[in-house]
Amino acid sequence: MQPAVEFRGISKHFGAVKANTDVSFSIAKGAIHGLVGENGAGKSTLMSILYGYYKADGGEILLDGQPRQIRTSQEAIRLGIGMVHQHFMLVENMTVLDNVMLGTEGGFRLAAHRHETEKKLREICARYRLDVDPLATIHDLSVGAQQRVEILKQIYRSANILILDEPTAVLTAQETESLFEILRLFKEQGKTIILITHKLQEIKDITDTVTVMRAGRVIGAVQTADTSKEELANMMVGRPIENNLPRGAYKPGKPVLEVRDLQLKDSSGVPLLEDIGFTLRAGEIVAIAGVSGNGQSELMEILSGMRLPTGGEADFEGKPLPFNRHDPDGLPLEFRHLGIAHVPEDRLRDGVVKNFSVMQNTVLGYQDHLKGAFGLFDFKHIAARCESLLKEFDVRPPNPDLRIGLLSGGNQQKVVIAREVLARPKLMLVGQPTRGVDIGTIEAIHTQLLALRDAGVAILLVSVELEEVRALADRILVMCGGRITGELKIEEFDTTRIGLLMGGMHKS
Amino acid sequence: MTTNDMPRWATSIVLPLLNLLSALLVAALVIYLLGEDPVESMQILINSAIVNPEGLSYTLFYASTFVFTGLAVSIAMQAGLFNIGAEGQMYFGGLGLTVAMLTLDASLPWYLLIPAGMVGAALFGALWAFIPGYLQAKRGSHIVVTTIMFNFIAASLMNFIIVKYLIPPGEQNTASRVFSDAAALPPLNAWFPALGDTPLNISFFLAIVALVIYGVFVSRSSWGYKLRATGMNKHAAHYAGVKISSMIIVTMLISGALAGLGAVNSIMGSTHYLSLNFTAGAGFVGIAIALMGRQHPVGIFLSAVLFGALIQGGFDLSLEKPNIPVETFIFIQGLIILFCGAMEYLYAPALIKLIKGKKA
Amino acid sequence: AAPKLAIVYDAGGKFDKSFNQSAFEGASRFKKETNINFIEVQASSDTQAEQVLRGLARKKMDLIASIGFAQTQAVQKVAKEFPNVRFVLIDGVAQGANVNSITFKEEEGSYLVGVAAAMASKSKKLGFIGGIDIPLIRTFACGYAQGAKATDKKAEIVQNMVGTTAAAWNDPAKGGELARSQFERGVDVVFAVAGGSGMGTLQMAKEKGKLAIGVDSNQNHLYPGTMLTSMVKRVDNAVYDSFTQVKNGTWKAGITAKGLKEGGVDWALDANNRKLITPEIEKKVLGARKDIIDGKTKVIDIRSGAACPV
Amino acid sequence: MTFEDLHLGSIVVSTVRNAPVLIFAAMAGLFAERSGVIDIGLEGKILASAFVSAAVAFTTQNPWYGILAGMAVSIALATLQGYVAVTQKGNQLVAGIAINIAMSGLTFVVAQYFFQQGGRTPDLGEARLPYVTLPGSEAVADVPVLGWIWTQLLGGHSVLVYAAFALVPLVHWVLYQTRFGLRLRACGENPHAADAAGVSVERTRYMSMLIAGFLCSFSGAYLAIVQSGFFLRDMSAGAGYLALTAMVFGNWRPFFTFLGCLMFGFFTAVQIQLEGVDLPVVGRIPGALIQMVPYVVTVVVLAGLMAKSVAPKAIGVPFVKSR
Ligand SMILES: Nc1ncnc2c1ncn2[C@@H]1O[C@H](COP(=O)(O)OP(=O)(O)OP(=O)(O)O)[C@@H](O)[C@H]1O
Ligand SMILES: Nc1ncnc2c1ncn2[C@@H]1O[C@H](COP(=O)(O)OP(=O)(O)OP(=O)(O)O)[C@@H](O)[C@H]1O
Ligand SMILES: [Mg+2]
Ligand SMILES: [Mg+2]
Repeated sequence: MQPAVEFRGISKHFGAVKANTDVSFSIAKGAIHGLVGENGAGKSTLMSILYGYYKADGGEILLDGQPRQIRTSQEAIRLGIGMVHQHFMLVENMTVLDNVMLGTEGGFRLAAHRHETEKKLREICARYRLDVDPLATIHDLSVGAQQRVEILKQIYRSANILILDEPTAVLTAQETESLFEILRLFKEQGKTIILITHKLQEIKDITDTVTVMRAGRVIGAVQTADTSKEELANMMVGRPIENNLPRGAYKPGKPVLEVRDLQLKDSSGVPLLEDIGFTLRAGEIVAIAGVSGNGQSELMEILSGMRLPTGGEADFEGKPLPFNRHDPDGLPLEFRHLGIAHVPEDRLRDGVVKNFSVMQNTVLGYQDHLKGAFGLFDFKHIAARCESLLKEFDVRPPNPDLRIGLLSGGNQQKVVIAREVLARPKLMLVGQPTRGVDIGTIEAIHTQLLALRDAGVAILLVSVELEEVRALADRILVMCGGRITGELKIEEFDTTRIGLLMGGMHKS
Repeated sequence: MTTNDMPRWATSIVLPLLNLLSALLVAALVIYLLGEDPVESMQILINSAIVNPEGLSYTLFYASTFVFTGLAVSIAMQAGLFNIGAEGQMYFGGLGLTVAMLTLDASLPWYLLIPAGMVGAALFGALWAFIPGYLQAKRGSHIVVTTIMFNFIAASLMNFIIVKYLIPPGEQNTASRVFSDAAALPPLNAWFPALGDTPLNISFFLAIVALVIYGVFVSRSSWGYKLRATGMNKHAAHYAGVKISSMIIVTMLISGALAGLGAVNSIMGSTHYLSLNFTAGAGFVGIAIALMGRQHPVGIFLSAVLFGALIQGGFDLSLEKPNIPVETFIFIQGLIILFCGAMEYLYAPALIKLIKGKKA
Repeated sequence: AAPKLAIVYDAGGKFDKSFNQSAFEGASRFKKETNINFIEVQASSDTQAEQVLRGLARKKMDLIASIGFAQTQAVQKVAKEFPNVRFVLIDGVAQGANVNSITFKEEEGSYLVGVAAAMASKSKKLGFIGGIDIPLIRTFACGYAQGAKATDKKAEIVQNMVGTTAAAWNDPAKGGELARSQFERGVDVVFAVAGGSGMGTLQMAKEKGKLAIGVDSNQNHLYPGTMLTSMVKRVDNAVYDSFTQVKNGTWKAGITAKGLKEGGVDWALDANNRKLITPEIEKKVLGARKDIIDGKTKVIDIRSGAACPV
Repeated sequence: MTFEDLHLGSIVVSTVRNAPVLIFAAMAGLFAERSGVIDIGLEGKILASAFVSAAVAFTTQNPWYGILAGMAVSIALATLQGYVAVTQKGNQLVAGIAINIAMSGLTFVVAQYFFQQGGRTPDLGEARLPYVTLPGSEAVADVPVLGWIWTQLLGGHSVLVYAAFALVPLVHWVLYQTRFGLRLRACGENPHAADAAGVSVERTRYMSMLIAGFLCSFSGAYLAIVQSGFFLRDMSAGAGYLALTAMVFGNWRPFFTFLGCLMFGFFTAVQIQLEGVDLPVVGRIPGALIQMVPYVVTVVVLAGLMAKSVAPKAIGVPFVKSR
């Protein structure tokens, strides 16, 4: 049978970077094909070429055996290719309906088609059990729901070849499972699916075949059934990946953070956090598990000084954190001076300034520590500090003058974590440290966090990945609906129980 | 295609020159259509703006004012604030300076008067920028709109104040009285007689000092770092502990103060009195300079000199060639801003090809 | 040899529909009659005025005519540096043994048109539209009001200014809008002293069938039928005379204030407004004119520090 | 001061008459900015179209030719802005400001070259747009309220006034109810999303700029061949900036922007009426100070009533295919 998609010798470079070098492989019709590789391996670039977003320097693409010129996204769409991008391609202030209609309006007057489109969307939602309200506005939706809108868009357009670039990075286990349900339905309908993910379990779970890329080249293409996670990891990174990282004995020290009765209401009085209380000790990692959007982000923001609670208090090393003020302007700096470091969940929004160089970003938040006479920086010192940081945390490429926006997400994340670790904090707040990060980098980040714990730092970790929670935590708090619904020791780790608590079942 | 593919000399020298040339080419065409010889006209222009020491001196005199207004707009831009109000702030700065002079010029020696004038100008300029800054920081009122409005308001207010309080009785001229000689900034021709009888004065050096301080603080200080972080990513700046609203207010205060200082050269360096609409658009020119100069001190300096040269050279040229009205140079200013500021990479593709072709 | 003459306009430029333009016309008349050329320059700022005056003085001009009060300080300064160059300053007073300052008694001419306006008005509501609220414009307004009130105690003056920046002299739309608004308030004669903006006023009067009064030069020809008259300010004569005096060697420095008596200001009566000026109006205006010239009527000049009496 | 002194009728009519210059320009700006292109060059386009329409109307003695010519020039300038924003990926603010400055100079130079009247065009005389007299005007003219409404408020304006007011719902419709409007808004909010959905960001932005140029030309034409009857240097006198203000004020939405335009027209009219009038409490406000009424009101309203204005997200950012 003709393969649905065939890449032949695709090459693409950006300046000096060779993103794709002579990439050739093919995907059978009706298959779910996995594409894996380290951050920056060239997966997204290749898919962008297929989708007409970038133009390849060389090589050709065959669809159903026909060589095709795909110069624009329009052409790709016409050829039945759909793509769910790594970063959502949604217009935030428009409704789901308008987002779906965009590009497939059906005629000049929207009103003429709005109604029938809405009806069709509702039908699709029902058939695929997608929980989306067509009339909701995007910015009111959770990430999971936004993801569903992206899928909805593709179903509506009845794409035959569907590219999914890291669709699961922001999804919960349940959401991922229902996405996979849909993908299986697609497969039954004879559609071809290309799935990019960093989670090898997912590759095992759903794909038929898998291609591994490294540094722009295809390293191998295998039948999923014939391989194992370990083997794939080995192919990707070029070395075996250690699953059980070494860690010192659990010896919790003095309480570092004591949270009592913390409350947060939004501007319209809806409670976001209620009665949050817990204690965090030196030398332990406490993980907060839960479906995203249940108050974890808000809690982290409060504890890092980015946001003020509407009630309750928290003691840091026995002294209350100064929550009694009008606005949180400048508060994050005060907290940092106390010894609280923060790796923010949304690194591109909060954690880095994309247009600053890597070196400039290593200063973010510590600008006042690093200033000398007249408030001027000692650039020699900063450069040396940055260089050692890049080396120690294996940031690639280790070029301090590169705009950080040009680094891969994983490497950006390493810079942020390195910066915060370097501050020798007493308390480290870490939000979603490995979202969208490849397994090699995950290993590196986890190693760093464990080393920090062993050095006696108290770490509060928020993660939606239970794998990650299991790998790092000493104790686990589960949050649901703005409350803490349960607490477990790591020895008591039990996916089912945690799942119940995440769903709001109280400790009983 | 990116300019990363090009060597530095190409992006920072060749491209701007090509763009400048294109603007001048269009200008030459217009001059030709007006019935004059473009080559000769350009010669006159360059000669009287740059080559002739007296002309150069005028060019630098105008540039000194423009450096301040350009800096005013630039520093606000660094924080992501588009301050269109430099005109009004400079106008108001002129009032501060004048108030200081009218009360002090009889009693203080020059070395105290000049700082007093500068303080007055900076203070009033800052004051006029404070309200838009405050409203942006605390109420979220769009700074572009409020500063435009404040230009209009300043014009009305100054009109009122000058006519009602500052015109000496019996005088026609809509201007304050002339300050005492002690209030005059020392002109540079005292040291360089070749400059001729021109108003170029020590504020040229003050402008250079301001540029250096600006350059150092924006790119090497912790405050400048916070400033730029605020301009590029407010969320990250908040995360970094920047007090965003006070940052906005302080930046606008500095911006206004710089615009106000623009009045020092115009008034204490040349006319020695405050007159209606003395700013003559210098605040708006500051916007063009900030944009063209990329908010970089060297860029600001070069743009300021270029604009000064156009005013001086254009003025001289229109004297010699009555067919070319001074307004032609307003048009040419626009062209230069367009080519050098907005279409800076017009020739990049061709240039890249050329460079690559040579190498191959 | 022919004298070397120069004329320096202020920021308004030589086509400002006001005193610069009038000066240009005077100089042109001189040139036509004598074939003696003159240099023209526009100084856009006070700094440039000084630069230009100095440049011209260095070229050993015989006479430099500076138009507009904005050049006062520049003339004073440069005249001191070049005692051998002669200067004429129009509309301002500068000190110097080589400066002739010529000002105009705008209040007297405005008084006359105020009289005419009050006579011609049916509603007895008179309009005044000025460019910017500055002493010169207030002088016009106050003279106008004095004339009107002297003619009819009940006459009411509605006054508007176009704006506060240089744009106020170039905003005919606003000039027209102000006139329209005044008409809607019952005004039926309007006096426009607003340079280019005044053009909008005169035009609006034409459109609405109301009367308008022009300023500076005789603007009666613009809209015959609705132009009641113009308050002419003979800057052209001042320039023409100065040039002639230099040519004949009779030029003298000093300070001259030109009123009705000296022919500096006047009202305009010509074929274009003949029909609108009834014999009664004409008689009344000529009477007022005579009284002023004879000194029987004193028109207050607010620039001397007096408040406007009406 | 009595109620009579306020001349409310006159203020309302004056508001209606003053608004079109701002409405056309603000609606033009709306198209540009909602598609993601900052249009600070409204002022220059108004000025250029005012000059060209006056010059051509005078030369041909036909106002409609004038309007067409003004349109051509305004569209050309908008296309230049589009070229900078879309093709060159240059700085849109710079382009706009450059156009404003260049046009301020060029219109003078060309006008001076052709007409020798100091950057003014000759009077249009009969070549102006006529005023519309509604049928039956004569009959109702003397009826107290109705007469005023029919002849002054509704009738007696140029066609362009009606066009301006009709434009607002039209713009609203195009923006929110058509395919083009949907794509345009998407390009202004998230061009990457639009692109991924198969919409050509380039084409949409160019189209929007064409429309912006087209609409803006009427602003200039209204100024020159309706309100003034000639062109005078710099006659736009800041109208472009005020239109921009109205748009920001209206949060980039047609009806609120329209309200912003009316607000300026209204307070300008009020200010005219207040000059020289003795007010209760404050007394007579000096002429120079009264000029600032509309601007002070704007600031106060912006500071007091309005929520934060939300510009289209992608505004001013060139669309480059990479993150
Ligand atoms: N627009 C671009 N401009 C310049 N270089 C780029 C661009 N896009 C990608 N690259 C380069 O191409 C390489 C491959 O990037 P690509 O996005 O394909 O990686 P990826 O495999 O999708 O990584 P990830 O797992 O992090 O998503 C990167 O190393 C990067 O340096
Ligand atoms: N404009 C660009 N220029 C150069 N490289 C780029 C550009 N955009 C992306 N890249 C590179 O492409 C690669 C992948 O980019 P991408 O944004 O997909 O990163 P990522 O690791 O997947 O991060 P994320 O966590 O956001 O998913 C990175 O190596 C990044 O540096
Ligand atoms: Mg990717
Ligand atoms: Mg990724």
